[in-house]
Amino acid sequence: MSPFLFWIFALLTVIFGAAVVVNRNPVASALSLVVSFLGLSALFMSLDAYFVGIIQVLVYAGAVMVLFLFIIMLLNLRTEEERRINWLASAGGVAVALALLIQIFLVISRFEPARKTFPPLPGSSIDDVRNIGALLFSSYNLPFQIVGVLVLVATIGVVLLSKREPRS
Amino acid sequence: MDSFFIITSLLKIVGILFVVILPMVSYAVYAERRVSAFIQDRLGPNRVGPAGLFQPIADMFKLLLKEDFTPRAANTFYYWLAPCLAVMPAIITIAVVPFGSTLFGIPMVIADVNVGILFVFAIASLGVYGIVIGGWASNSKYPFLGGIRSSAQMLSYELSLGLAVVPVFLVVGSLRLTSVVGYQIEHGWFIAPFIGDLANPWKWLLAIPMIISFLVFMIAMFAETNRLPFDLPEAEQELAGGYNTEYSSMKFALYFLGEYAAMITGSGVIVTLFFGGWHFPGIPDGSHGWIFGLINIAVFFAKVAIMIFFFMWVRWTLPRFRYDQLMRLGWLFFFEIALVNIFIVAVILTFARP
Amino acid sequence: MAITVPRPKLSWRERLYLPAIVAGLAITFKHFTNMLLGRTKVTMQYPEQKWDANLPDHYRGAPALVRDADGRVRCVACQLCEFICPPRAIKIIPGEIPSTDRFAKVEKYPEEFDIDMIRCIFCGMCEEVCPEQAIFLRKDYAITGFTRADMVHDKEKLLEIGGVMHGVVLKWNEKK
Amino acid sequence: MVTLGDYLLVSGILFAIGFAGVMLRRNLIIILMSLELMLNAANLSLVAFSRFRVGPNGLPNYNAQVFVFFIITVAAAEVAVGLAILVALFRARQTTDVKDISTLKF
Repeated sequence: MSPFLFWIFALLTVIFGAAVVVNRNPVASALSLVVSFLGLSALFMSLDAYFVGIIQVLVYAGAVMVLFLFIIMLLNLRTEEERRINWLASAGGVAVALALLIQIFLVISRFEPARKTFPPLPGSSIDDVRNIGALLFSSYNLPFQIVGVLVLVATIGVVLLSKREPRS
Repeated sequence: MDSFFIITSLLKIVGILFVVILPMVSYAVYAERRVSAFIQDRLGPNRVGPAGLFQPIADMFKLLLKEDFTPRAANTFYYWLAPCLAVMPAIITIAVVPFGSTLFGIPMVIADVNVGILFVFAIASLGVYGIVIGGWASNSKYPFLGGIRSSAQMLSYELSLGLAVVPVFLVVGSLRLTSVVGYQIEHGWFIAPFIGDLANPWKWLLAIPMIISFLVFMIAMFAETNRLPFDLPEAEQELAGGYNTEYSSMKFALYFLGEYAAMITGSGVIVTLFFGGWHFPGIPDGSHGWIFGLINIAVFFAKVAIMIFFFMWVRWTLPRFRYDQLMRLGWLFFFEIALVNIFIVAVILTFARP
Repeated sequence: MAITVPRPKLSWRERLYLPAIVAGLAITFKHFTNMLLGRTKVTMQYPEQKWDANLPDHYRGAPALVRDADGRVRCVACQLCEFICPPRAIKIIPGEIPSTDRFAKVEKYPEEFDIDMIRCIFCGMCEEVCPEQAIFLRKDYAITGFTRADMVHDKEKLLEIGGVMHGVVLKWNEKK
Repeated sequence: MVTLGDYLLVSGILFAIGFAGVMLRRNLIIILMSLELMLNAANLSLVAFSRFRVGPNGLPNYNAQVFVFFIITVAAAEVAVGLAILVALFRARQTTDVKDISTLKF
């Protein structure tokens, strides 16, 4: 993938990711997150991870964010009214986040392989779906089953949680 | 990635979009009106041009010249964004559908990716944003209800949609849509086992779960494209048009365009998965001459047209489902059927690969 | 009082709905093919085909004023129609006939007689109430115009639609 | 050319943004979204490493992508549960602000 496209999608991801945090309107936040995820999916595909990239769109943009929007609209969460901002707490939060960012910067700059480019792949059309599937059902069979049980438990939990208590 | 590839890809995109899909959308609207009229013993639009064939052009002018009205209470930015979001996914989906064999040695598919069907689902699932955002941004009751309904409906039916095609890929062994077509050319269409080698009994056995799979997929596709038995987001009688109530002029037309484009691409996917794509028994593929390549494309779109007719036929026959019925049907009926169907196919495949 | 309607118990075949759906599809397809083959009788194609020849004598179309055999407007501006008109579509400005005139004993004539065809509901009450048989509902029904002003029929227009009505009306009989 | 570090940088920035969101915002739904952002930042670096570590057969190391698959699955379940809790909370308290629900007892 050309650097030009990489930077476009990287900027898209980061800017809309920041918009999630900055926006006061929850719907705008959710939509920014969708765009950010789409950019991220493009980055995945630039790493020849087509399956992961498309699953990202399918699960996050297609299902999770629709759920978010559904809840936002159902609860009718409007733009938050301007509350008195606790400047000290906000500054603290920003400072911690910035510290984390600087830390990550430093780690990456010290990390030797980070300056290397990606090695070339043998063919342009590798079947990553088949490879991931084979791995999933052989080496990671047990975790896969456990995740299945987890999703089942989550489903039951969600049904129980969102069930209205009968008015007595 | 040479310039030849880029130029042919661009030609394919422009050709398929502006020469085939967009005219097909406008004529699908015309066909819908004619078919509905014929089913109801009327004549339908027959004034503009011979047999009313220029009606789409007249419609277009009418919609372009109408007042483009934005409600005062609407959230303007999202109100404008939503119709665009409704059209885009429907059109992008066609990129992975093989609409022909080869023409002058160029494969007639815009992007032959190895996650083909997942791409279709992923992009199709983005279509709901146009409706939800449109309903929300209108800041009006009925559109809002339409948008909410739409999001819940999409979430429920996406599952059946995805699970219904798993049997196909169990048999084919690849998510690539061209492989699906290739398999069907070799072994006969999934839904019609009488095409291809007749003697194989496993193929006949496999056809039963395939037909179930086809039915579930098609019904989920009805829900996904908001066509009539499941058109709860727009429900004219109860929601006064649903999510597009507040839209007028070209923005309304874009919603319309999106709905019909989704119908066309959905039909294209159904044809590719279950009806052998561009294949028709007896017609060789494009490597035997460009004329056959063109015939293959024509065969594909003829199949799509038949599928679209079926969509319309169902729309003007069946009444709309109630919302709770729709949910029950999606979660308690089709979901289970699709799961059991996968199991059946897996069992068949374990004992014999046809 | 609310009445609870018992829902019918469905057998499992009915609950499957598929036979009913297929039957419904078959019915609509039959209609579709019948239409394609031209076996369905469709409605009249209006601007090309018209029903005019078959309109009954008592058809209530656009109201019109008539003249008598002498070419005189029959209306005497009594304003009964203006009074009776339910949507108040009729506006009459009466004028006095000069005493030198041959018909001086009639006394009044309509100086202006407007019927607003946007308001007119073709009820025929003006025709019924008219003591002079001066206003009739004719068989025109396609009243069109580009402006609101076009849709107001004035006296000339009404007389043009109405034409001449032959027959004796006692009022102008000099011997009376 | 794009290096591994570039991807890690994007991933790091994204993670920091998500972290800042969790720290700064008080709307529960935004906090959930920020959590998603952090998870996805992790996904990005996992995929980048997967592509970077080409195995002896010349293919990317798919173990990491399997992890990403698991993360996405678990995250989806987490969002569902989180939103269900949010709805239950909203029914009880008519608020999604974390400041208003600091008491342990309802």
